[in-house]
Amino acid sequence: MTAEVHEQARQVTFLEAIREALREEMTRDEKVFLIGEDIGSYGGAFKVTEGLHAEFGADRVIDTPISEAAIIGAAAGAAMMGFKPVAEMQFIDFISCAFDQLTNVVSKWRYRMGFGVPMVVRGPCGGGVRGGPFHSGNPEAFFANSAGLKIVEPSTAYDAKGLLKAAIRDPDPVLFFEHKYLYRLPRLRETLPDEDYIVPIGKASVRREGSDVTIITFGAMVYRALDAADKLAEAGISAEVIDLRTIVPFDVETVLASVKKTNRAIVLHEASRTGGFGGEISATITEKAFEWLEAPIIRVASLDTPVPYSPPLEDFYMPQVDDIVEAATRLSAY
Amino acid sequence: MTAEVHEQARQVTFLEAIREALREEMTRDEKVFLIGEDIGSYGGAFKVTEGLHAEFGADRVIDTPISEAAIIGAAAGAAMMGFKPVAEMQFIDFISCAFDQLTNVVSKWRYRMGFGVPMVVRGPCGGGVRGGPFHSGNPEAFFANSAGLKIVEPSTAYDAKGLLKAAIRDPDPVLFFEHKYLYRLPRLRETLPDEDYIVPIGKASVRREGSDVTIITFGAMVYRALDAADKLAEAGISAEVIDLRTIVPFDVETVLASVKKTNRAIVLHEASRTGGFGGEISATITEKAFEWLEAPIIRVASLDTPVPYSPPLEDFYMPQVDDIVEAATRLSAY
Amino acid sequence: MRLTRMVEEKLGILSTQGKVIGSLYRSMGQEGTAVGSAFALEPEMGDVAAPILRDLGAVLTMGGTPTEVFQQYMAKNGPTRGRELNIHFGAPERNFIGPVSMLGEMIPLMCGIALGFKMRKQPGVALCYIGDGGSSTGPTHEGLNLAAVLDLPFILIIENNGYAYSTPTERQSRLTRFSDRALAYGIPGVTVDGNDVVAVWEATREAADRARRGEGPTLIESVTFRMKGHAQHDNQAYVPIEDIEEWGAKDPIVRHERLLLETGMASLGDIDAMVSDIHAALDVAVAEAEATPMPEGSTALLDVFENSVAERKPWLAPIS
Amino acid sequence: MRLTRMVEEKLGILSTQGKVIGSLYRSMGQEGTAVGSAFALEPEMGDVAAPILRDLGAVLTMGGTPTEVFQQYMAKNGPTRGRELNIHFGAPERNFIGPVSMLGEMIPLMCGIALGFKMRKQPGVALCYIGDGGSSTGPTHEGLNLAAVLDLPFILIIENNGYAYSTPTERQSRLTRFSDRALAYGIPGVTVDGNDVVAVWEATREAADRARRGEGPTLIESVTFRMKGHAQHDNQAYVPIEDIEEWGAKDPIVRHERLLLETGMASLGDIDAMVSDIHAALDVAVAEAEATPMPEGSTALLDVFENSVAERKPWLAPIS
Ligand SMILES: Cc1ncc(C[n+]2csc(CCOP(=O)(O)OP(=O)(O)O)c2C)c(N)n1
Ligand SMILES: Cc1ncc(C[n+]2csc(CCOP(=O)(O)OP(=O)(O)O)c2C)c(N)n1
Ligand SMILES: [Mg+2]
Ligand SMILES: [Mg+2]
Repeated sequence: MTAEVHEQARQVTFLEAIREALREEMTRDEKVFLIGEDIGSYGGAFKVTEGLHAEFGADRVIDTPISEAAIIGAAAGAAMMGFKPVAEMQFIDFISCAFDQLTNVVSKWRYRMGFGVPMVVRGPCGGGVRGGPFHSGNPEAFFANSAGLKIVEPSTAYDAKGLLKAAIRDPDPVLFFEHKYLYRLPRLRETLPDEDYIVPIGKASVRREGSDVTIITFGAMVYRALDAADKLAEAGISAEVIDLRTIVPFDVETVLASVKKTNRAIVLHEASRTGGFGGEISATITEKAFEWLEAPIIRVASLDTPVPYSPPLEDFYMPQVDDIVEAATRLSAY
Repeated sequence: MTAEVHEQARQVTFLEAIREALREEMTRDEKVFLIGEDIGSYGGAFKVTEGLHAEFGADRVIDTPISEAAIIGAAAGAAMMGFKPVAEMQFIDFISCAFDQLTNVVSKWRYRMGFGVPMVVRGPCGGGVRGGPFHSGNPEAFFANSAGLKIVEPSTAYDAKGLLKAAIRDPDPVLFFEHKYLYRLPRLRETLPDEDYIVPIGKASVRREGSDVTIITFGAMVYRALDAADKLAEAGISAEVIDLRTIVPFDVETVLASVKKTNRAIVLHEASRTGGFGGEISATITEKAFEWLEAPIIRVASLDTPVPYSPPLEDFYMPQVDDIVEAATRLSAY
Repeated sequence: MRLTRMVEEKLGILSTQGKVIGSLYRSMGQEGTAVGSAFALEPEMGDVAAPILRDLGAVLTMGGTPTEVFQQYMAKNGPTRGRELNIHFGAPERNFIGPVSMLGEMIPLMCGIALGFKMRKQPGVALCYIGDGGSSTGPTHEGLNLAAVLDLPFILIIENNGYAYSTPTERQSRLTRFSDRALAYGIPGVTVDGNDVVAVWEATREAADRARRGEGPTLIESVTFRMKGHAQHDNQAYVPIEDIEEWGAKDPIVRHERLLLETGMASLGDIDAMVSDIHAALDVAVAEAEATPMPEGSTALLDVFENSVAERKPWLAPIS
Repeated sequence: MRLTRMVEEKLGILSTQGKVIGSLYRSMGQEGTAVGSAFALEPEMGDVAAPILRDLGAVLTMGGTPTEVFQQYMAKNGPTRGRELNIHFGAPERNFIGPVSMLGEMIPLMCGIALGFKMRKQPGVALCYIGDGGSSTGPTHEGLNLAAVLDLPFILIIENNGYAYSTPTERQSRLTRFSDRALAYGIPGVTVDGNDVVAVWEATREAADRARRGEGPTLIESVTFRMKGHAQHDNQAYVPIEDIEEWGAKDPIVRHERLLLETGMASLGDIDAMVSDIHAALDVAVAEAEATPMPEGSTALLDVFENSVAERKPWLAPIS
């Protein structure tokens, strides 16, 4: 095996990074267990948990009936017993079926009862894979108005691993959204540290520095933003790209620092625009950095429609690189 | 009976206005029917449907088991059969139990399938009545990111009646939130027209004109805003109060016209601030009226916590008149 | 049961005095279910109960105190620091946890508690309650099925008290025996006379033993009657007066005390002494609750997350 | 059934050719359930079916066309204008409606259809399908119970095909007979051999008659087997080979055609002719579907609400 091939071999995909986090946390702490549909010997619909059932046994990787509310409820109960449950939604869209359990039981529990419910709910989100209206969702805004839930969405393999570890170790419930488009994207393969690390919840990452306009985003849209920044650079516009990584609570400090530098902001996300989390970000910037704004904040997001299936429709629905370029160009000329 | 007493007698409360709308629509159109828990001969937890069972019979006022998802699902199915169902959530908080049915079935149906699901889901929302974490909710933001649902919340008896009628006649699903604090508030009693009328969905109302700052709000907060405007007037600050009435889609035109006049905006709502609908409003104003803004947009809203029960806590949790006065004063001095 | 009845009666007085904030829920006439079942648990084995709105008796049996109950109803700085109302409080160290309002949602959660016992290989049992009405909800089904499939040490008691708010049981379900629901999950189901506290105790005890033997969940239907309205504002005009009379004659407290007297396990004097002890204790408890301050408004900011403080008046934050 | 099988086989070929966008779900070996039950409906009476992922047979029986199915799978401007995938389409005028993915949610909705019949005093029946797996969901319970309490003309068929994705039925439920779920609702439940199309037809017909007589809902368990993986990417390595062989021998098509031959209702020649007719028809349908354009991207903006057009590129709107 040549050195290059070896290096190649040690590189992991986004998906493998998630699996590594699960495996390492399960090894580190016997209280960590997994629960969900088809996650056992089958390894899950996307094979995220592949091998973990063989390694840790059926007691630590629990297959359930098709019952999202029960999965999340049972995870919450187990958390109260001192366990660290990681519940999988086969597609994150099905989290809607457990909305009440999450927003009324889990999110409010510590506040009402004085003790926490440390648990993670994870699953594949996002579109671009022709999944249609029920397998392409980005539900962050559904949960953002229910205080008590943290919401995380990584965009790199390194972050996915480190954030998932942080989520599992967190004393409070964390929703962990994994953009399925990134799961095996070759561009995301990277070599991860051998040693244990976490990426702290609540900290954004500046993926690209720039001086003319700030693009605030997360998840798969980070790559659209980076690609747009490349294009913008050709046109002489220097875009800074902030990857929030944590959506709730988002890293206001990093966002404001950037906007105060560039004086222009685009908020970019894949969920529909109206009622999306972009409103929160935009409103916060206006509240806290109004003096520094030299142009309106533009939200670039998907259409206010369900996610359509057919490629021309889905492409039209979702923000494209050119949309971002257009918005940034417009802002810069403002 | 003196004329004055007679006039008094013809005045209706907010709650009675809602009942009148239901009765008149059921009389006008035999396809309109009611479905929910304890709404029949009992008349509902708040007695909104009192008398309707006796008047229209058990086929038109249908009591159900405790099954919010089934209530809303059945309403959707009946809507497809040409009926106009009005489903009651005993408290609007329980709408969370039907979140999936609303966001995945009802909201997406027309877009996916090409025909609509005209139905209304109504129920008492809001706090201030010491209802605690599960009987005080304002869930508008939960649904705002799912295209396909209209969301209405009236603040006067006239509007409640006219908007509910409009909602029942609407070709698409409408969530109709009734702030329970307003149900029997003496201040809201008014004489309604004898003739049939509707208040169109999507149109805000300027409740008070002003020139220094715009307060954009809806529901019971309208009265806090008006009371604050009184206080502000004493201090020489002229506040304009906009009652959105429809939250989704909100009346951008009216909001922008006001902000362009006052150049300052406060967005006020009773739900928690983070992830609340205020973000959407603020972001929209920034996007579309940036040039006119002379100060940051301030969101005045409840704490990012569940709704606590005990009076000192709930009062601290919710926006008070003085909070609004404080925010407006600060803005005016900006 | 006496204690439960008397606590609620005291609450009735406090409510008339305007000291109770919010609705008062009575479990009068059905105390046998909550008390009998909670008594069957073994706290030393870890057993956990999740009482809901008619289960004050279980709260008190597990070690919740009248003072706490009064504090809760009076919105004082009690067990939930004023954040929650009535018997929405729990004490994991005393083996009971508080409910959420959304009926049915505690069932999956208690499955998780049961799962915890199973994973830890501990003998504990999770006991959950639901009403005839609440049993119509989705999570009831999902939870029971999960408990069955995973063979969890779990007991669900359906308190069939004839009504769900104004809705009589026959408009809640076509069933005449809710224990038949067990047939849908392949688990044992029993129907028990809920006004016979001993019978409830026995059925629960058997179910707990079964669970401890690793044989999975049991569904118990406890047949009883709601003697008062849904809450205090509800005069239950919809309930036939004969039913109230009929069930009144089956009062679980009277019945059990008669048993005690007949079997010589207690004398009339004992009972009188108990009642006056309770009276005295409740007076103390009321005084304690009245002396408890209301919570400080600003504590509303605390502890959404571990050690968190929510942001207050962001409009006052310096814009810079 | 032949048609269903052959449509799916054609889709398999189209998929290999890269013309299918997304996953392909097969109902091979279980066509008897969807076809037999849908055939039992009376469209003239208004009956409505809600097929789900394994019910292509019901779609085709109700009058969905192979062309539509191919258009759907190829993401063409077909019945849902490219908005939805595979058999997520419906045609109310042809008495079937399309599903949502969230398993169980169609059950309350079909209760509403049934309620509509009842309110209109029409004889129609609502037929809904769910898998052994999907039957674990909350809305299944809420819907069935509502149908029972309101005496709705409603039929639920649980297609017990041994698996839910990779999960075998014994880890979905402790039941051996899913028709026992009916006992939880006080409604009739029957178990039928799902690979016997006539038996399915009969059971459905009886249930429909019962519903039309105003006797309320019926639960039918149709026992069958999923011969292919959950979707095309799933090689179902988790299914014992003997089971596949055993059930292969019970193929509903072979079985039914044997019956037709034995009873003289059809000759081998008839069957051959039918097969070649279908072949020809499917070639036409594929050609039609291939000739159908993809939807225009900008049509994505239309019809969230009646006659609505969503806002596009708000960042280009003039700021003034
Ligand atoms: C999901 C849900 N829907 C509605 C309610 C409102 N609600 C509170 S108690 C109640 C009646 C409960 O009846 P039952 O379960 O029979 O209990 P009981 O009051 O008879 O003890 C209702 C409808 C609720 N708490 N949760
Ligand atoms: C509420 C919900 N959870 C998860 C899924 C993902 N999912 C799609 S099909 C399937 C298996 C369904 O099994 P079953 O109901 O037995 O139907 P079958 O595929 O065997 O016909 C799963 C888990 C879903 N569609 N809906
Ligand atoms: Mg009851
Ligand atoms: Mg199956």
